[in-house]
Amino acid sequence: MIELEDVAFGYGGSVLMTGIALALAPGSFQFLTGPSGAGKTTLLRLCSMHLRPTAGTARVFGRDAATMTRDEVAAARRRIGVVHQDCRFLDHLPVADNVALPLLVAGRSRQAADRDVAELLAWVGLAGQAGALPPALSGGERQRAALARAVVTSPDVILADEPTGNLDWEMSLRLLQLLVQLNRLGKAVLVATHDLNLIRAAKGQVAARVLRLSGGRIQQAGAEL
Amino acid sequence: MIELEDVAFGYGGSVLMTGIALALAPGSFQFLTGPSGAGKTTLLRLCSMHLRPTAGTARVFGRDAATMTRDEVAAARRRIGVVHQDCRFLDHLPVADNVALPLLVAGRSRQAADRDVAELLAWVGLAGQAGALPPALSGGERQRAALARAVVTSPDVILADEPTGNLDWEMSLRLLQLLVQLNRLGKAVLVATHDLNLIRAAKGQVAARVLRLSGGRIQQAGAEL
Amino acid sequence: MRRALAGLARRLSGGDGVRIVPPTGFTARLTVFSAAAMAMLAVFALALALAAGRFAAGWEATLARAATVRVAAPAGELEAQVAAALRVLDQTPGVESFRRLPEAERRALLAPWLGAELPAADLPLPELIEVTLGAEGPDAEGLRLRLAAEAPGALYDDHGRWREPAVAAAGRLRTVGLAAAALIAAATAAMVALAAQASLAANRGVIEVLRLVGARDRFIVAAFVRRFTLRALAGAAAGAALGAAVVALLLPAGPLSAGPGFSGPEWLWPLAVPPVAALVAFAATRLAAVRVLRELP
Amino acid sequence: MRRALAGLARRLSGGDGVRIVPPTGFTARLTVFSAAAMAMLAVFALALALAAGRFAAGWEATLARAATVRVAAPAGELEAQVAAALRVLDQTPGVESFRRLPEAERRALLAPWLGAELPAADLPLPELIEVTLGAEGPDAEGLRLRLAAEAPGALYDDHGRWREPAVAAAGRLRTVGLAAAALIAAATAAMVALAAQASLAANRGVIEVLRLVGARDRFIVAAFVRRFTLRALAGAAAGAALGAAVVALLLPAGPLSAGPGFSGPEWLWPLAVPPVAALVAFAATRLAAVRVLRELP
Ligand SMILES: Nc1ncnc2c1ncn2[C@@H]1O[C@H](COP(=O)(O)OP(=O)(O)OP(=O)(O)O)[C@@H](O)[C@H]1O
Ligand SMILES: Nc1ncnc2c1ncn2[C@@H]1O[C@H](COP(=O)(O)OP(=O)(O)OP(=O)(O)O)[C@@H](O)[C@H]1O
Ligand SMILES: [Mg+2]
Ligand SMILES: [Mg+2]
Repeated sequence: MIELEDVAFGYGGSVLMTGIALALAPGSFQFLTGPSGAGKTTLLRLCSMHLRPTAGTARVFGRDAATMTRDEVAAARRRIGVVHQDCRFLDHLPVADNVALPLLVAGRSRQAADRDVAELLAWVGLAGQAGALPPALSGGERQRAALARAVVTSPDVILADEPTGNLDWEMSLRLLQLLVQLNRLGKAVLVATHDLNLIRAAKGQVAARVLRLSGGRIQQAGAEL
Repeated sequence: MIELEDVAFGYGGSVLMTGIALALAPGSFQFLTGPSGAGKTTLLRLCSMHLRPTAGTARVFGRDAATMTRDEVAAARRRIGVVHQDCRFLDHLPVADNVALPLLVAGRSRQAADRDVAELLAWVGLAGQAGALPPALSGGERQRAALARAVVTSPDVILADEPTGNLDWEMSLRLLQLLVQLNRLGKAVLVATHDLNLIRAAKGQVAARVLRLSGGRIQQAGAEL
Repeated sequence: MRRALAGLARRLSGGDGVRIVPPTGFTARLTVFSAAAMAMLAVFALALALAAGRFAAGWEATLARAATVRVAAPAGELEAQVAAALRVLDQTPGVESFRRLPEAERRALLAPWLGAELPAADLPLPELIEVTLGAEGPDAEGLRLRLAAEAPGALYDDHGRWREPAVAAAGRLRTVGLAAAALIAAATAAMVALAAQASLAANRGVIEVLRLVGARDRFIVAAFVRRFTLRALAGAAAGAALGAAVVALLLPAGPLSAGPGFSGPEWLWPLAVPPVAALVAFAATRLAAVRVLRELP
Repeated sequence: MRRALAGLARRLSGGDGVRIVPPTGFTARLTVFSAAAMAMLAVFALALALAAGRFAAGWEATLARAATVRVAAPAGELEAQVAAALRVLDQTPGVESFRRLPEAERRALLAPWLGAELPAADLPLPELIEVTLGAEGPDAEGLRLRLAAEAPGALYDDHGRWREPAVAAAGRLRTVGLAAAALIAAATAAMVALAAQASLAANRGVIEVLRLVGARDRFIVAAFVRRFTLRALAGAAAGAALGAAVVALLLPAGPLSAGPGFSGPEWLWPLAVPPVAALVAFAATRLAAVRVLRELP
C-alpha cells in the first residue's frame, strides 16, 4: 500500500540514504533495524509523507506522493497509524480524548469511538490513566498511549518508531500481540526497533521480515536473528 | 552520597511508593528495574530533588534535602549528573554548547571544557554532530548527547533514566563502558532500565546491584538475572 | 467516559474545535488584553478626532463665515452709501445672506466699551451690515474694490486677521486626533497580529499532532481562527465599551465637544472598533496558521 | 570548536547570558513591538497633555487674569472718579497691576466698530483702566461694592462670562490628555508585563534545563531579566523617538501648542518613556521568572 522506489534522501543537501526500495504490502509485517542515526525514523517519515524523497518515487495507496494535494495527504494519513519516537499529544486533553482524536478528526461515530478507545486503553494497561493529562504519564505510558492512538482507527498501514524503547518485556509482548492481531486482519505493519528480543518473539507468531538500514542502504537481514 | 530513608511518595495525594530505602554510596553501581509506571523515574527525581518525599528523609551529600535552600539545591545538582528519559536541550544552541552547559554554569575553565566536550562527543559517536542543533538529532543521538552532558562535569553521582532505550546494542555497550569507567573513579551510578541484556553485560564488568521497584516497594533482585 | 467523549465530539464536530486549541496561557491572555487596550485607545483617539473636528468646524463657522461691512459717512450721504453697499453685497457670489443692524444692536455691541448710558444724539454711530458668507466665501479683494467704487464710506472686514491662526490651530488638533487614531489602528492591527502569531507559534505542537492524525488544513485553521477571532472580539468589545464610558465621563456637553463624547451617528465609530479588531485577528490568524501549516508537510 | 566554546563562555560568564535565552521568536518580537507602539502612544499622549496644559494656562492667563474698569461720568466728575477707582484698585488684594489707557489706545479699541476717523471732540469716550489680576484674583463682589461707593461711574468687568466655559474647556482637554497618558502608561505596563510573561512561559523548557544542570536562580533570572529589559528599552526608545518626531512634525509653533511639540525641559518627558518601559519590563520579567522558578524545585 506504500512503496518507495529507488528513493534517495538527505537533510539539507547531504545524502543520508540512496537506492531505497521498500514495499508495505497488505498483510506484511516488517521490522526495520540499524544503528542509531542510520535513518530509520527518516525512512518512516518518508512513508508517512512528512518528508519527500530527493530522488525516486514514494507511492502511497497507489498515488505518487509528489502529486498529492495537502488534503489528499491528510486523507491518506487517516489510513496510516503512526507511533512517533517522541510521542506528541495535545497536553490539555485527557489521554482518552487524545486516543480518540484520529476517530473524531475522521468524523467517525462517537459511540463506536467510545467503545474502541476504552477497549484499547484497557489492552495497553492505561484504563486507570484515561482521565489523566499526557504530561502526567510515565515514559512507557506515553508510548502505549501513542500506540493506542495510532491503531484506534484500525488503519491500513501502521508505522511504529521504537514503540517499546521504554517498556518492560511483558508490556512489549502485549503491544506486539496487538500489532500481530491487526496484521492478521490484513494491515501492513512496519516497526523500527533496536530490540532484537522483540524481533525474535515476533518471528514466532508471524512471518516477519527484518530489514537492516545501514550506510544509507537497506538489506534484508538473514537468519542470524 | 544520596540516601533515601523510609521514603514515601505519591502524586496529588495518592500513594505511589512507601518504605523506600536506597543508598547511593561512592563507587556503587546499581540498576533499577520494574514495570512501566512503577515509579522508576519518580524515584530518580526524588534523588535529584526535583520531587520531595511525602514522608521519610532524602539525604543528599549529608544534608537533609528538606532543609536545603534553592541555591544549595543548585550547588548539589552540579555534583549530580542526570539523564532524563525525555532528553531536553536548549534547542537554539549547538550540541557542543549544550554538552558544555553544566561546565559553564559551574564556572569551569573554558579550555578544560573544550577538551572534555570534544573527547566525550567522540566517545558517544557524536563528533560529527557537534555543531548540529538538538532538533536535528535522531532519538538515539539525543540520548547520547544527554549522557555526555550528564557526565561532562565528572559528577559524584550519575542518575540515568533509560539511557539506552533508543540505542543499538553496540552503542549501548559503549555507554555502559563509559559509566563503568566513571564508577571505577568512585562515582555512584544508578541506571533505570528495562534492558535486561544491558544489566547482564554490566554484571560481567562491575559488582552491580539490581533493584526492582514494583507495587510501590523496592526489592533487591536475586541471581535470576 | 462515554459522556466525556460525547462532549469532546460535540466540541470537535463541525470544525468548531473550541477545545483543540489550549484554552488558557499567557499568549491567549495577551491577545485578549492587547485587543482590549488598543480598542480602548482607539475609541479615545476617535473621540479626540471627532471633538477636534467639531471644534474646528465650529470655529470655522463662527469666525470664517461671519464678516461685517461698516459704513461711516456724513449724515447726508449715509443712506445712499448703505443702499449701495447692500446692492453690492446682493450681487457678490459667495455671500449667503446679510442683515443691516438696527441702532439698538449697534449700541449693544459698543456697550462693553462705552457703557450702556451712551448719549444717543452725541454720537453718529456708523452703520453695520452683518454678512454671512457661503462655504467658499467671496473674493474679498474684488468685493473691497467694488465697495470702494460704489460706497466709498463702506469697509469690508472679514476677520481675516483672526481667522488664520484659529482655524489653523483647530485643523492641527484634528490632524493630531486623526493621526493618533490612525497610528493606534495600525498598532492595534500589528499587536493583535503578533499576539495571534505568538499564540500560534506556541501551539505549533498542537498543529503538528492534528496534522499527524490526518486533520485537514481547513479543520485546523478553522479551530484557531475561530478561537482567536472570538478572543480579539471579546477583548476589543470590553476595551471599546470601557473607552466609550471614559470618553462619555470626560467629555460631557461643552464648547469643546459640543455635546457628549459621541453623539448620534458618531456612536457607530466606537461600535465599529470591535468588529474591525476581530477582522484583523481573523486575517492575521489565518495568515499565520496557513504559514505554519505550509511548513508542515 | 575551541573558538565557539570560548565565545559561548564569554557570553555566558558573568551572568550576561545573552544566548541562554533563545534570540528570536514571536514573543520576543512582540515584546519589542508592544514596547515600541506603547512608547509612541505615550509620547503622543504626553504631548497632548502638555499642549493642553499650555493651552489652558494661556487661556487662563489672557482671559482670567485680565479685567477692565470702565469709568463713565460727566466731564467734571470724571477725573475725580478715575482717581478714586485707581485708589481702590491699589488697595485691593489680588490685583497685580493696573494701567489707565491713554486716549489713543481707547480710540484704537473702538476702531473696529466705529472706524478710525471718529470725530474726537464729538464723543466723550469713557476712561478705561486695564487691570492685571494675580493668580488668585480679587474678591470681585467686594471690589464692585467699593467702586460703587467711592466711584459710582466706575464699572468692574472681569470677563467672567467668557472665562467660565473657556477655562472649563481647556481644563477638560488637559484632563483628557492626562487620562490618556495615564491609561497608555497602564496599558504599556500591562502589555510589556504580559509579553514578558508569555515569552517566559514559552521558554519554560530553557529554564528547566538550566535548573537541571545546576544553574542558580540568580543566574537564570539575570539572563532573562537582562534580555527582556534590553528588548523593552530598545523597543521603547525606537517608539518614543518616532512618537517625538511625529509630534514635532504635527505640533509646530502655534497658538495651540505655543512652541514645538515639546520645548525646553519638556523634552525630559519623552526621554523618560524608554527608561520607564525598561523598568516595567525589568520588574515584570523578574516577577514572572521568580514565579516560574518557584514551581521548579
Ligand atoms: N531535521 C533534521 N535536520 C538535519 N539532520 C537530521 C534531521 N533529522 C535527523 N537528522 C540526521 O539524520 C540522521 C538520521 O536520523 P534518523 O532520526 O532517521 O535516525 P534513526 O535511524 O531514527 O536513529 P535512532 O535509532 O537514533 O532514532 C541522523 O544523523 C540525524 O542527525
Ligand atoms: N506529574 C505527574 N502527575 C501525576 N501522576 C504522575 C506524574 N508523573 C508520573 N505520574 C504517574 O506516576 C506513575 C509512575 O510514573 P514514573 O514516570 O515514575 O514511572 P516509571 O517507572 O518511570 O515508568 P516508565 O518505565 O514507563 O518510564 C505513573 O503511573 C504515572 O502515570
Ligand atoms: Mg529514530
Ligand atoms: Mg520512567
